[in-house]
Amino acid sequence: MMSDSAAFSGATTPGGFLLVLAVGVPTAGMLLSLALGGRLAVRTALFILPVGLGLAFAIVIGVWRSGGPLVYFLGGWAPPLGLALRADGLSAAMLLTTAIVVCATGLYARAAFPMPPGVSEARAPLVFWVLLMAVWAALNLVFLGDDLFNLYVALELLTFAAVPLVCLDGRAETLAAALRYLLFALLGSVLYLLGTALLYGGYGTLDIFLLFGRIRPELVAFIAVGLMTTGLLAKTALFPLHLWLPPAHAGAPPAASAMLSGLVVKGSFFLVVRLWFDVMPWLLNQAASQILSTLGAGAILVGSVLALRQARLKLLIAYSTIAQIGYLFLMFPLASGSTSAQFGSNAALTGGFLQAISHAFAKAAMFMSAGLMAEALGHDRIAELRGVGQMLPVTVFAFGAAALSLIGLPPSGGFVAKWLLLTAVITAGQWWWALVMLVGGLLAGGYMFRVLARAMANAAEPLIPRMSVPRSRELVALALALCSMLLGLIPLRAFDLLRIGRQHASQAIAKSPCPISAAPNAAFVPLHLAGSR
Amino acid sequence: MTIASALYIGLAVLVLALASWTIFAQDDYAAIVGFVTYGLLLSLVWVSLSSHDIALTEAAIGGGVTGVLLLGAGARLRGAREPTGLERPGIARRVSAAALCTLISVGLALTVLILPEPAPTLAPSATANLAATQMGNPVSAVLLAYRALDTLLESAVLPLALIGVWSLASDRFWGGRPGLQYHADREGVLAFLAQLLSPFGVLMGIYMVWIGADHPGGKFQGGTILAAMWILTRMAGITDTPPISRRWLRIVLITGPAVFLAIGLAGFAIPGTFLAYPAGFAKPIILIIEAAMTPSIAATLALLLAGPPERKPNG
Amino acid sequence: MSAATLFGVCSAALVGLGLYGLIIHPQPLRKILAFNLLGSGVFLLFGVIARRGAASGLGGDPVPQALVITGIVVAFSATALAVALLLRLFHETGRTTLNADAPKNSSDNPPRKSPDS
Amino acid sequence: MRFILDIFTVVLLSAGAFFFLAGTVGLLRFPDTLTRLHALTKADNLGLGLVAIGLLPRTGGLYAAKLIGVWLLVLVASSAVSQLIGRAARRGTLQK
Repeated sequence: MMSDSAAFSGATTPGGFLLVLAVGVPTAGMLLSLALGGRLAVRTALFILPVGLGLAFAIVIGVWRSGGPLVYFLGGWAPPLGLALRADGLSAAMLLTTAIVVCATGLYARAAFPMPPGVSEARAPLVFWVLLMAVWAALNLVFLGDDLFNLYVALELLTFAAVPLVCLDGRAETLAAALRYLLFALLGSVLYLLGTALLYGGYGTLDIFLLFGRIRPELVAFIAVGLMTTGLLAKTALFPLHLWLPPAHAGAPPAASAMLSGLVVKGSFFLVVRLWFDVMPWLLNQAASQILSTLGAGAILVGSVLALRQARLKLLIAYSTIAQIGYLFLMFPLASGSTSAQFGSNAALTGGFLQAISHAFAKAAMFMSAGLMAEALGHDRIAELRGVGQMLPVTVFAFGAAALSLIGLPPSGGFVAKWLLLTAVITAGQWWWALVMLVGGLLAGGYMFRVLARAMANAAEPLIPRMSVPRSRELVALALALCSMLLGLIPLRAFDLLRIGRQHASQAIAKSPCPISAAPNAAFVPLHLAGSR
Repeated sequence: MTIASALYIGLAVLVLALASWTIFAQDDYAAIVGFVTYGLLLSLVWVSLSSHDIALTEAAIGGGVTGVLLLGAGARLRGAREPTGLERPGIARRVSAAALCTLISVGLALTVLILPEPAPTLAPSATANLAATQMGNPVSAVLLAYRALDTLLESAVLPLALIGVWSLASDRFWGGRPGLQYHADREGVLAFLAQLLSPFGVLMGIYMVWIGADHPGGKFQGGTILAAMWILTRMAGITDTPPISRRWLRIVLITGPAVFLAIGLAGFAIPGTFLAYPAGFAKPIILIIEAAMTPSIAATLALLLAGPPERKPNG
Repeated sequence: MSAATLFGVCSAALVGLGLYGLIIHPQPLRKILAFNLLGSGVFLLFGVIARRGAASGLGGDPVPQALVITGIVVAFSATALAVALLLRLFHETGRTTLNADAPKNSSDNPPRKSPDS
Repeated sequence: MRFILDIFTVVLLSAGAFFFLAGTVGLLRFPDTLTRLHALTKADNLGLGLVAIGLLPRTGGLYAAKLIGVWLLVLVASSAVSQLIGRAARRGTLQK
């Protein structure tokens, strides 16, 4: 055991305590909100928001400055006996994304879920604010956890926090959607747990970093990763396990949908990446990775076509989530690359994560603006959106900006993400994925145009909003949409962040036991030199 | 074949038979009863795998409280219409599902049979570090020292699930008492049983928490027994669930995780690490955590069982 | 055949049974039961792995044993949430099934107010 | 002495097992709730009691007290539950 501990790269690093706080602060917020109740619950949550945002920034800066992962051994017990938290570049980026979206959701929801006057406490607001904190704590743990069972607990926390958000309005349809979501999610976690058991039985540790050193390509590992991946895909709603998503995401209140669609599905996606890229990177060279991207391609096509056929705005956005999740899985076979393992892996992984992050901002912005339109119009039927552009110009502009990013038009985060994925496609010589991306982009353009064309059209007579929409809420949606756009303007060099703390894994891809062309692998091809900008 | 292995085989056959009953029985209620029996037999399986801590947990939570929960649900759903022919899966679906599941079972069984020998284990390092935790029960040491974060989060999962259950109340009952009211005869048999049994139960629950540090037992098992006693007295009409808006109730619910988190954070100061206990004080601190968590666990379990508020706050 | 091997095979069978029930039963209540069965199969597998790792005078590896205790409590919470959802759904609609077909395509949905806060 | 105690244990345990078996057969075979209940109480009270007494010589002190305690608690619980089931059966609120 001692040799393992010694091999573990370093012990607790300076700044590691930030990781504990990133999980602990929202957890404390959740408990306090529940205990205080009423107006104090809302105030507690609003107080926690900036603190958590500051912590996320601090972690990003810490990872960037040190150039390596931040690690914390809990209770001073080293894995495999103890648990560790670890933030590499991927975790840091996801933490910051989550913090921004959660804070925006909090600001947006202040008007949607205030404690009503005259009563000390009402159901929906209390539940919303407590669960907002819980979703945040669970996601942070998903991004920071380094132990597969600890991550199981995080996944369950995430499920328990997400499901009640779906049926917050208590209508029969949303209750059915929530129950279906819960059953899918539970099946997913139990399959994940089954794989975890096999890995422990085979290798005697659940720590990701230690497993990476011990795991070998053999039956136990294959069955375990197969079960775990299937379980996680059910939670991520990758085609064909996507049936639960549209009614759940479309039925939830807009503030909740923004989190569910933008963030929650990314939690289980993140764990798939951890498994395939960090625990057994050699798997990426196998045919198995083609299965994942085939499912991804199926999701892009099916999701987009179904989105085109929706009559209601929120359902359209939900189906578009299914399509956009598909892009995330295209990166798996590309990451191994056929000519230059290093570069292929970097471009694909960076592209995939940029897609995840820009989708988080864009989708949250989209659900928020759709919510505002529905509030003002009293419905969200796409056919009757005419005139909403005059009534709520800022909202429609936010929706349009987010749509640009989803379609992948420049200048936007979505564009850079898809461009990086295309680069990886070409490097890897797997041109057929480029075709899928092209068709997906056209379809996305089609369904977004359907909405925008109607929304921008002038109504015969100016519409009168049913409810006044406060400008502050419109601005929150706009800010998120702009975040998604701005990602496209950041110099690519900044995305080197995503590679911090991953050198061990990319070397393993190159030294994979499976035959890949043995290109002399230049130890380091900086992304910003390889890219054309 | 030794007597022991004959017993094990008999036990395995019984467990599988009851599991099949649970899945294939026509009547929902019969399936649930099958499941409860299955849970009790499963705790015997845990004993034969020398996992006494789990045997207690399985009997208390897996079979016991889950059983009560499902029986209650079955009773309230009774009289619902049966699924129509369209909703029942067709023969093709059944066959393909059966084929898939058989495949998975066989693959899993094969994997279990070829697991490496000798098995990798953390038992040596768990015992080697036991002295530092001042505990005698290695399972408790894992739960409260080595993997304390798991337990801390799990204690946060419980109130979270409870909020989820409460969120299903209808708005007008928010703040009210969970569950239906039991109008029981105070002179009746149930009241007699509740009055006679609950002191023993409370004693046993506390005892189980107390010995948990050194012997099989602990806060989850003990907390479940306490919860069961509360449920019993509630069914007898002696006690009632408190309105969920009560501040004291909320505080009881979060005390466990909050104390655990606070002690964890205090670890930053002494001895300098989150969730580490100062040398020499590990045992008293762990006992404080257990003592704080037990009422929270008991209350949360009992309220999870009671369901969302169904009565007006003042009713 | 040792107890660990025997119950290892048993746990594989339980997983298969639970999965089958979860797939084919149309009623959520039966799905919840099947989920619990599936979960207990997984926990049993952990127990078997713990038993195989018996060393240093312990009857089993305490780490997987502790994981199972955590897992059982989490599974109970999940069951409680699912049951509460099911009962509320039944209360609202009188239905005890989820229609198994794909989610209603909105194009044939009657227009209605969107669920907004 | 040891031998006599062993015989004592074996005899009482066998008798206990017999009552459990008889009770179970009765539970499965008897026609209605009340007669089934009758069969069940044999297993619960008599069977368990015999097993507990049979095991007494093998333990001592606190453990013996615990064994007796288990039996007494089961007696109390099963008699109360039987009452409840019987009452429900008379009111006809049970299935079948």
